[in-house]
Amino acid sequence: MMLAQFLPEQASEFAPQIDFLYLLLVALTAFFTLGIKAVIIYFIVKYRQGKKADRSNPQHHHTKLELTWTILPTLMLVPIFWWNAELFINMYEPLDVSKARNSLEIYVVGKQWMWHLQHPTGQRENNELHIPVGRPIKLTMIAQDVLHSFYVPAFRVKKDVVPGRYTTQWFVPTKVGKYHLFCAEYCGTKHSEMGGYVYVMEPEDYEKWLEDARWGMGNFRSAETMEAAGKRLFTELKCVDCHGEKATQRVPLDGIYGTERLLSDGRRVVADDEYLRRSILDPGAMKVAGHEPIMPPYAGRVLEQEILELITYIKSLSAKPEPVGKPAAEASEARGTE
Amino acid sequence: MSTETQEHDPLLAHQFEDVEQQTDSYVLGMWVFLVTEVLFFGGMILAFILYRNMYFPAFAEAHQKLDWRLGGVNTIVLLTSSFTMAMAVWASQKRDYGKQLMFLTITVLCALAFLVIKYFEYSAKFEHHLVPGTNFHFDGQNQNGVQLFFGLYFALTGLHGFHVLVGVLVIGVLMFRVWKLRKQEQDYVPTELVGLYWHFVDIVWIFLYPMLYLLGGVHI
Amino acid sequence: MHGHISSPATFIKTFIILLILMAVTVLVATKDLGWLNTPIAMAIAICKTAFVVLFFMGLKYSSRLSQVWAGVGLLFFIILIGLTIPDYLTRHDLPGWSE
Amino acid sequence: MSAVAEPKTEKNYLNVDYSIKSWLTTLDHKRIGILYLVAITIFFMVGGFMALLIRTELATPQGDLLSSDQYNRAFTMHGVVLIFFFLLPSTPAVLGNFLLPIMIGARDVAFPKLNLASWYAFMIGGTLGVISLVLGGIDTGWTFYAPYSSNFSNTPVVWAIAGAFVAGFGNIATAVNFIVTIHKMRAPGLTWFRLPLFVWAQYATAVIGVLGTPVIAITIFLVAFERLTGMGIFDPARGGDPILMQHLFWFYSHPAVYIMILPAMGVTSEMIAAASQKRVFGYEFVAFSSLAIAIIGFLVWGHHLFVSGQSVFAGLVFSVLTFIVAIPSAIKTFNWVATMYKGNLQMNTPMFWAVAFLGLFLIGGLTGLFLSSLATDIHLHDTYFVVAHFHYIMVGGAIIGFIGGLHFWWPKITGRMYPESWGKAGAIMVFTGFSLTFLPQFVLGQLGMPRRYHTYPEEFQILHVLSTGGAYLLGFAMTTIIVYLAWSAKYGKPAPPNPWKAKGLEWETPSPPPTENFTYKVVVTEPAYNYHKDSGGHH
Repeated sequence: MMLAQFLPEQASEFAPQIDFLYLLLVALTAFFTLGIKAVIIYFIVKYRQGKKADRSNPQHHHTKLELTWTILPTLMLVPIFWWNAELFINMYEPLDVSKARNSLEIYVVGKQWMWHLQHPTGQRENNELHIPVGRPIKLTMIAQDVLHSFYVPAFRVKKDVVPGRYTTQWFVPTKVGKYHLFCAEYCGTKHSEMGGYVYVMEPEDYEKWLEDARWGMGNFRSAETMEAAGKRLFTELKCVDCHGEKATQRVPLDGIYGTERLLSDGRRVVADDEYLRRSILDPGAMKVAGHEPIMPPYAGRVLEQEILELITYIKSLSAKPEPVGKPAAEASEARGTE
Repeated sequence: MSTETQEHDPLLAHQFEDVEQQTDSYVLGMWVFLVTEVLFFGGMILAFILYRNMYFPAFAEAHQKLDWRLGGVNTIVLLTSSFTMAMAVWASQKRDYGKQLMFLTITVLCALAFLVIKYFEYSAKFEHHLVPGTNFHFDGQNQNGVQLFFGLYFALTGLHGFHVLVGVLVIGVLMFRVWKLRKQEQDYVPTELVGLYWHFVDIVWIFLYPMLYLLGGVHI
Repeated sequence: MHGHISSPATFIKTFIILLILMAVTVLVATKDLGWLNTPIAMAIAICKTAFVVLFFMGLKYSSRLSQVWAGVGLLFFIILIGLTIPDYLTRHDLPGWSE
Repeated sequence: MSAVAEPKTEKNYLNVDYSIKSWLTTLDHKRIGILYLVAITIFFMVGGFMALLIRTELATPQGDLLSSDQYNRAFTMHGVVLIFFFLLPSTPAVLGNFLLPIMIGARDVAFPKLNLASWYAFMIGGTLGVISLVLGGIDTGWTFYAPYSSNFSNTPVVWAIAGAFVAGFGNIATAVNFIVTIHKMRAPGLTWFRLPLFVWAQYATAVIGVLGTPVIAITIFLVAFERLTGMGIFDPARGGDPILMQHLFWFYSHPAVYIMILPAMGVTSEMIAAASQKRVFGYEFVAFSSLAIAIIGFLVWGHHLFVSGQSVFAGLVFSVLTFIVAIPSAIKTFNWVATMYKGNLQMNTPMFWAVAFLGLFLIGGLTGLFLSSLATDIHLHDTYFVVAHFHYIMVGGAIIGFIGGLHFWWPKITGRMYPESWGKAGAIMVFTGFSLTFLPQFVLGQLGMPRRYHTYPEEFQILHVLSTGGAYLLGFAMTTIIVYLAWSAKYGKPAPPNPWKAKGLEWETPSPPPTENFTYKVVVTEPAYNYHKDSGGHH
């Protein structure tokens, strides 16, 4: 019970693991702090000026002792580093791919001073996030203006939300409830008001919420999935003129997601969300070898959430046909030898 | 006080015991100062390396907007000034103040020539709207990268140019001093220190020239 | 040690070498050597710097202390670059997600 | 003035000339140290006032005292003023300037004019900082993170940056001066391993100053440049990378923490040796750990970027390196404690401060492990845990070390003793007030309270109220100390040359020292802290 007051609620798979490490470090800190302070007080009492004490043969150095208190703490730090590293990697680049595959992907746009969140099925929320319990959640996040940081203490997760670049984080909520959502990176006047709540729900409640949210927000676009919205934008922004199926001299986007692309400057880049985003905004910087540099930069012409919708659509073009790995690799191979 | 019991050398400042200690201190101080300068430029060079990698096509395109011939002339000018500066230090050590003044004059003239050429380069960039900011204009796909290149170009060459300007002033003061004291025996250390600084300014340009003018390839 | 006076001949030789290197770096830049252009240009710049530092600045004859400090400057510049660049090289490396 | 008969004939650095002009044009390192002391005390009071404003606001969850903009400016100016204009110059520029030449038996630093120029650079920088304050204060946080600082903030950011930039060159000049002084100006016989540990710490500090400061100078220069011209070096909207700004910023600003703490560690070594009447245990280990901290300290900056979007691989590398830098601090701590073993402990005021330093620095250092650990850092990053951690280092370590050193050398600096019982009471009050302010903040951080928040959820209020109460006690204690020290500089009991029976060259010259520091030629024939062989001194 005492402990509970010093720890926030544990509502994700990470929480108990991080708390274990935290408490281990607390124990270590307490041991050294109290131990050394006890020794200091003991010395002060024993060797205080005027007190009778054995002060013969005072030593000034002792190499073995020095080595002991150098090497022992070093050794102690090795397992601590190890446990931490494992957790850290799992949080940002999960080694367990199966979990990552089956995750629910939520898109986060941070702006002064609110969080804008979108579910793949199209539902949008501001400063509130509804998620089902027990399912891995992947957040793909970007900021529209300055740095922000998406922080949910009960999940023990935090990652900066950076303008110009996607950052991701991943967690599995384990406990139904309502938890604080904070912005942890200073972002200006209303930094402390940039937050809200995360609601972890039973899966069936979540399904019900999705249904309500779809029709209940009074926003017809909520009825659209992200993919559909992306497809609509694809036409509205004239992407179809060159990338659409009917385009003359078509540059197809089918199947490119996740493949390696050879750029005109000789670099190889995996076509991930980040790559697609940059290709839309600043095509010159991401020019693929063998293509004419005719695509106009879209920087300043699309909103961050629209880019996310476009990316979802482009991804869907890759999800349909055959197993992704093989032909894609061959395709990039072919481009490489061009 | 112990200093007064020693014979008082007019070239020796009160805090030092002897001229050797004084000379060593000044030279070491200058080297340590130059280390800070290395890191001062180093921060920007790091930014240049990273952005060049991120926006390689844009940087290659932007390189072409610079005139490698003007940059080359400036390199030769600065190398020459570095050489005459080294000679000035030599003359100073030989206590040949006439030669020293001559070499310093050439050095200053080279420095001024460098600044004049730089001025022409800058004004061409202003004319072509290649100065980052609201007036920046560049046709083509790579606006962001090109603007970054010119941002770094102006920051790097601007700071370097500032160092050249400071060099001109310092050498000017040194020349005045040497001329004023030409009848007396002088300490060569001030000249050596100015020389170290000036060679450092030259080294910065030795890196800036290929980085900014050449790495996109040049066409004769 | 200090007090060493280099002869003008050394300076003239150094100056000529620097001019030659300058010509070489321009010549190399006219040829497209692919990825080799950058390392060659930088290697030449480092050579030129070495000549300026060792002879014009007389580091070759300076005290050990000045030599150490010059080395420290170089070392920390390398640390600055060497620990920042790996971050950029590994930024897009997101194995779990890119599948 | 006291009526106690002081030999009027004895000239010292204080009574050679009383005119203001003689102070403002002085080349005497001791007087320059005093100039710094006066200047940074003023900045300390400004920054401390900001701290009390912040804490008062945070006593309630609502933002009722300050508006959110005012609050943001208050905490930014608190950080900018205290870091750039108080902590960075504190121990090096005040105690270092005053003591370093005396401790190595020199008449002055190597470049006295440069030394005075450093002070003027500092004052110009400080003035620019004050101008930014008068213009309304800036709201970027002391870290100046782009793109907020470069493109979004509507406050006079460029003034504050110019201030930090110019003051930075003052720091560089001081550092160059100290490095050359330590290398070249040591008295005959004073080999490196006979140097007091305070000098080693100053050397390590100066190395950091020389290598790091130019990088932050160029970084904030680029931020200002971007603000003024609209070019986008760190602005993602124009293709720049804001994380590069953080890399460059922390390349200096992490080692800068060691600029603050290393000299305080040096002070602690001196105080513990003198109070224990013993040679510092493991002298070589303590000396080398200063250098190790200075050098390894440059390899760890990325731990500020674990959650900022830096790559996972870089995070792993920086975490390992950060764990390594913890070791030399641990070595120092163990050696200080071992120094007390079989000592003859005088429990005087400096020792009170040294013990306070040890107690708080231990916690500060060990809580650093929570933040260098990758996983726990994710949760604690940018929360009050971090705020508490670095205040333990900067206040519990650096400022307490500085104030302790000020007491220890006060007799030497002013020629007068401070009131002993007030000194002890001051140490106890600072320790209590500080702990009350910042211990609750560790808990707040672990509970998830983010930093730089103007308003907060109600469940955090109890801990915030405790913290605010502690801050008032701390403020009262600091005020008391400033008052009694200032009082004693004029009315205190005259001090003997060596009130602590300490070893070290500074204790062999009169208090206050004469302008030339020594009236005889200094030759050193014995190791540092030679408490056990009663040799005839240094004549």
